[in-house]
Amino acid sequence: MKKLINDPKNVVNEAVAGFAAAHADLVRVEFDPVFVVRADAPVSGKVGLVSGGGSGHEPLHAGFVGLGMLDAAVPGAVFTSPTPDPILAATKAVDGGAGVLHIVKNYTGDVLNFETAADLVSADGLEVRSVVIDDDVAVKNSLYTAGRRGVAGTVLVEKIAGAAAERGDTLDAVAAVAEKVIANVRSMGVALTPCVVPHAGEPSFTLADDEIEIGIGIHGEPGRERIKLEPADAIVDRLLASIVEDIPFVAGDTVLLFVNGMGGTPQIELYIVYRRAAEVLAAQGIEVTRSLVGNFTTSLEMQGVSLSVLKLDHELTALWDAPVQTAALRWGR
Amino acid sequence: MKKLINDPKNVVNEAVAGFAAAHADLVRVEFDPVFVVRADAPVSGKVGLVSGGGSGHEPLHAGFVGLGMLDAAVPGAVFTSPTPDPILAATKAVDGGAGVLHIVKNYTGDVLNFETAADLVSADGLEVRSVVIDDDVAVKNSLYTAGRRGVAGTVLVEKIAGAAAERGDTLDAVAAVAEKVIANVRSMGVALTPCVVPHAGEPSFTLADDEIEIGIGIHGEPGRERIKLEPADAIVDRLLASIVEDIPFVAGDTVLLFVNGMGGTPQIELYIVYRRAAEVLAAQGIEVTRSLVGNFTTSLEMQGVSLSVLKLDHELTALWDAPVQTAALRWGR
Amino acid sequence: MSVDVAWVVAWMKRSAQVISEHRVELITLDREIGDGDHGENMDRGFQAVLTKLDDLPAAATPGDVLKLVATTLISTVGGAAGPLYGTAYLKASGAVGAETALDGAALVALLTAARDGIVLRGKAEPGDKTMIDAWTPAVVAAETAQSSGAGETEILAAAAAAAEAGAVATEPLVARKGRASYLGERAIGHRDPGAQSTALLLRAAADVAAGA
Amino acid sequence: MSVDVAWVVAWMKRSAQVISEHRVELITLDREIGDGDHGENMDRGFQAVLTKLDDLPAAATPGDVLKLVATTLISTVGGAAGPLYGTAYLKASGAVGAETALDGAALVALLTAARDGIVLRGKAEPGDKTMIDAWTPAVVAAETAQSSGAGETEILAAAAAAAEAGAVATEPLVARKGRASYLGERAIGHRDPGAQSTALLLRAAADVAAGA
Ligand SMILES: Nc1ncnc2c1ncn2[C@@H]1O[C@H](COP(=O)(O)OP(=O)(O)O)[C@@H](O)[C@H]1O
Ligand SMILES: Nc1ncnc2c1ncn2[C@@H]1O[C@H](COP(=O)(O)OP(=O)(O)O)[C@@H](O)[C@H]1O
Ligand SMILES: [Mg+2]
Ligand SMILES: [Mg+2]
Ligand SMILES: [Mg+2]
Ligand SMILES: [Mg+2]
Repeated sequence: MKKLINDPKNVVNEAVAGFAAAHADLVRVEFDPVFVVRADAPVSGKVGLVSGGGSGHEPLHAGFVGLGMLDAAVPGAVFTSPTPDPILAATKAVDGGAGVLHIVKNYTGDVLNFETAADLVSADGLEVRSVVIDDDVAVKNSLYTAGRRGVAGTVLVEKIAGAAAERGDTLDAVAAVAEKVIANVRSMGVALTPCVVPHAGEPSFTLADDEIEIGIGIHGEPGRERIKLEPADAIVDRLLASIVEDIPFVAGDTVLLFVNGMGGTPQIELYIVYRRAAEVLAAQGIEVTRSLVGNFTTSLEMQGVSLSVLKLDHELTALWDAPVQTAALRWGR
Repeated sequence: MKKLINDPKNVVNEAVAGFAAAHADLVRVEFDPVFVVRADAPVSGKVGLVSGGGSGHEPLHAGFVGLGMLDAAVPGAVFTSPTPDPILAATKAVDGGAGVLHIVKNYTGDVLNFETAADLVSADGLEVRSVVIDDDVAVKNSLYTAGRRGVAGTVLVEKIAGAAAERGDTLDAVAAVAEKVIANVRSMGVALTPCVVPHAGEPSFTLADDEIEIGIGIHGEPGRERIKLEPADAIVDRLLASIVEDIPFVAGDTVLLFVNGMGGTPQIELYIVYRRAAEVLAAQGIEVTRSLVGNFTTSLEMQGVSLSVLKLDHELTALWDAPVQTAALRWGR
Repeated sequence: MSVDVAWVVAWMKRSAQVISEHRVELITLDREIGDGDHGENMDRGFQAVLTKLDDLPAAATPGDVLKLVATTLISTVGGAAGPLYGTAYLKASGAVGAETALDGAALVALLTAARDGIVLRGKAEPGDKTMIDAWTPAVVAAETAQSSGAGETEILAAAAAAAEAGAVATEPLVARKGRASYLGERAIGHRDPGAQSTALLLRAAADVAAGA
Repeated sequence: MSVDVAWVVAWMKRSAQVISEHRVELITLDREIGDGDHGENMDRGFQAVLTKLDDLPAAATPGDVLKLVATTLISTVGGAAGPLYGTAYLKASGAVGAETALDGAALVALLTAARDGIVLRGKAEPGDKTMIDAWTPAVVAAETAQSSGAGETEILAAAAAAAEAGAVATEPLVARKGRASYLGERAIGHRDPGAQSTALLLRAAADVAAGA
C-alpha cells in the first residue's frame, strides 16, 4: 500500500483539517465530533441540508458544503458511516429554524446511523426529514438484498435539493425535490482496479490484468459480473443499457449526463467515456442538455467510472443551473 | 495496461470530442488540425492566450479554456508536444487584433514547436510573444541540462495572465504579468506510482512497493532521487524545503499554496498534504492567503502530488480572484 | 466466577482483547464480501469501551455496564455494526433490569433481548448471512441448556459453541442483508464477518464465566 | 543504385519501414530515460511521409523529396524530434539544391547540413547524449571516406557505421540536452533514443544505396 498519509488512524481528521484550512472562505469545521458546515451556518429561515457517510468518496460530501448545496457534511471513518453523534451535532449546527433534511445513501450503516440521529434530533424538538438515495442499477432491488445502493447520483440530489433550499422552499418541498431527483436518476459503474482502505492495507478485491468489475460499488464491493477488459465504448454501452432500460429513459427525454471518475481515472478517459455515452443517448433520441464530468463520488484511488443519467424537466434544470459555491462545484458565484 | 480507451491512436481525438460535447457552452473544437478555442473566439480587442503541450496532463490545457483564462489549447499526442500546424491555426483563431501570447512549458519539444509556429505566425504579420515556464525546482537550472521543467505552476500563469488579458492589458503587459508569475512560482513533485502511456502499454518507470520518486516530472521522467516511502508529512517537508529555499520565500511573504494531484491521487490525500504544507509555511512566517487543491496538472493515472508556491502581491491576488469560467476552474461567473 | 457485574466488566474487557486480536481476521472477512472495515470498526468501539469502563461508578449493576457499552459502541463504531451491536447491548441492559446477579433465566433473557434488538433494527432473518445467524442459534442453545437445568457457565458455553457453529454455517449462504447481499452467489464460501465477531464476543462471555 | 531521386525515395520508404520495425525498441529506450514516445512519434511521422511520397510530381529532385519529408515530419512528429529531424531534412534539401544526381561531395554536404540544422535548433554539442552523437561521427566518417576517394555507396556505409557506433557510444554518457538531462547520473547505461533512430535512418540510406 502506497499512500500519502501519516498514521492511518488520523487520515480523516488530517484531511478534514486540510480541507478546512484550504477552504476557510466556504466552510467551518468541528472536530469533536467531526463535521463540516457552511461558514455562515445556520442560515436563518433556510432548510438545512445534511449529508454524510464513510470517508474515501471525496469530494463527496464535504466538497459540496456551501451556498446552494449542503449545509453540513459528516464524514465517517474510511468507508464507514458516521455514528449518530456527529450527525446530531451537525444537524443542530445547521438548523436555521426551517427544519433539516438528511440526505442518506442507501447502505445499512448509513440508514441506521442517520435513523438514530434523526430520532435523537426529533426528541430535541427539531424538525427533521430524511431521503434515501438508491440510484445504482447494478443491484437488483428486491426483498433479497439490502436494496439498491446510493452512488454518484447523490451529487445531483445534493445540488438540486440544495438549490431548492436556497430559494426558500419549505422542508416538505425540499424533500419532495430530492425525492423527485431520486426517482429520476439511475447510475452504474465499473472498476478497472481495486482500492486500498488505509487501515486494511490490502486491496479490497483483486482483478486480473485483463479483468474488470461491472457494477462495482463505491466501497469496492464487487458488482454484477466480472468480465474481460473491453474497449471503452463497449463498456459504456453495457453500463448505459442497464441504466436506460431501468426507468426507462425514452426518446424525447431531456437528461443530464454525469460521467463520474472513481478517483484514479485520468480525465482523458472520462471524456472518452462521455463522448460515447452522449452519442449513444443521442442515437436513442434522448437529448443531453446538461453534463457533469469529473471525479465527484470516488472510491479512494480506484480506477473506473460510473455513469449517471437524470431525467430533467424545467424545474430540475433551473435548480441545476442555480448558483452553487462549494469547494468541488461552483458556478454563478 | 488497463485503460478506458478504444484504439490508443484515437485517445486524444476522442477525448477532445468528448470534452467539446460536454462543454459546448464554453468551447469550440477543431479537428484538422486539433485545437480547442473559447466558444466566443476571437474576442475582439483582447490579447489572445494560447497554450498547449502533450496530452495526458488534463485538465491542462483544454480545461482552462474560457473567459478569464486561455483562448485556445493545443493538445499534442500523449506526452508529445503538438506540431507547429495546430499552434499556428489556434493562434490565428484567437487573434482579436491585440496580438497573441504563447504560454510554453520548458521542454525542448514544446519550445521548438512553439518557436516554429511563432515564426510562421509572425511571417503572417500577426503579433505574437512567448513566455516559457520553468517552475520545477527538482531540476537544477544549469548549462548542463535542458533547464528547469514547466510543471503545475503553469495553471497559475494561465489563470493570472488570462485575467490580465481579460481586463484589457496590452500584449506587452500580459506577457509582463505572465513573466512575473513565472519569476515568483516554484514547484516540486513526488510520484508513488508510475503512469502508462497508452501507445507504450508499459509503465514509464518502475518503483518497488516501498519506493517513491522525489522530483518526478509530469511525463513520468524520473526525478531527483528515489527514496523509501515516508509518512506524508516527511514527504511534504522535503518538497517544501526545496521550494522555499529556491526563490527564497521568506517570513512576511504572502503566498498562494497549490497542492496538485498527479491524476491518480485520492483527494483525501491531497488535503492531508495541504494541511502539512500550510502548517510548515505558517511556522516560517509565510502567510498562505490563497489556495488551490486538486488534480490540475496530471500525468495520466500516476499517484503522487506536487506542491507549488506563488509569491503574491496585490496585483497578482486581484488577478487570481478575477472571474474565470472554464471547465476546470470557475468562479465569479 | 459468579455472573455479576464483575463478570460483565470482565466480559467486556475480554471482548476488547479478542476483537483486537482478531482485528485483521475480521477486516479480511469483510474485505472478501463487504468493505473491509468490520475489524477496524469493532476494535475502535471496544477500545473506547475499555476507556469508559474505568469511569464506572462503584455501584454499577450489570445493566448499567451493558448500557454504557451500548452507548459507547453506538457513538464510536459506525457502519452497520455500530447501531446493531449498540441496540443489542441496549436491549440486553433493559432485559436484566437492576439485577445484580444474573441467573440462567436472566442470561437467556439477556441473549434473547440482544438478538431481538438486532432483528428490530436490521430486519434480518435467520439464513440471511448476518450476525443473526450466530445470535439465533446461541439464543436457542442457551434456552435449551437452561431448560435442561444447566448452570450459568454451561449456558454461556452452549451459547458460545452455537454461535461459533452458526458463524461457520454462514459460509455456504447467499446474503440477503447488508453489503454482502450485493454479491449474490459470489458470497458463497465466505464467512459473514458480523457472525464471526458475534461468535468471538459470546466465546469471551463463556470463557470469562468459566474462569478461563 | 545510383544516388538520385529514386534513391532518396527508396531511402525514405526504407526509413519508414525500419522505424516501424523498431518502433517498440525506440519507445523502450525513451521510456528508460525520457517519456516513452520517440518510437511512436517517428513512426507516425514516417507513415505520413509514406503517404505523401505517393503524390510526388514526376519531375521531383532529391531536394524536393527532402523538403517534402521535412515539412511532413515537422507537421506530424511533434516533440523534440519533430522540429529537429524536420530542420535536418530541410537544411539537407537546401544543401543539395536542384541537383538530380548526388555525388560524394553532395552527400557529405547533405549530411553536414542536416547535422548543422539540428545543432542550430537544439544547440547540442557532441557528448551531450543526443542524436548529434550519431550525426557528428557520421558526418566525419563521410568526409573522411569521400576525401580518401570512396564512392557514394561506401560514403553512406561509412556514415551508417559511424552513426551506429555513435549511438552505442551514448550509453555511458550523462545527458546535457533533452529530457534525459533531468536524470543526471541515472542516464548512464542507457542509449539515447534519438541517436538510435539516427543510426537506423542512416543505415537505411546506406542499405538502399548498396541495393540491400
Ligand atoms: N440488516 C442486518 N441485520 C443484521 N446484521 C447485519 C445487517 N446488515 C449488516 N449486518 C452485519 O453487519 C456486518 C458488517 O458490519 P460492518 O462491516 O462493521 O458494517 P458495514 O457493512 O457498514 O461496513 C455484517 O457482516 C453483518 O453481520
Ligand atoms: N537539444 C537537442 N539537440 C539534439 N537532439 C535532441 C535535443 N533534445 C532532444 N534531442 C533528441 O530528441 C530525442 C527525443 O525525441 P522524442 O522522444 O521524440 O521527443 P521528446 O523528448 O519531446 O519526447 C532524444 O533522444 C535526443 O536524441
Ligand atoms: Mg463500512
Ligand atoms: Mg515527448
Ligand atoms: Mg464493513
Ligand atoms: Mg520522448
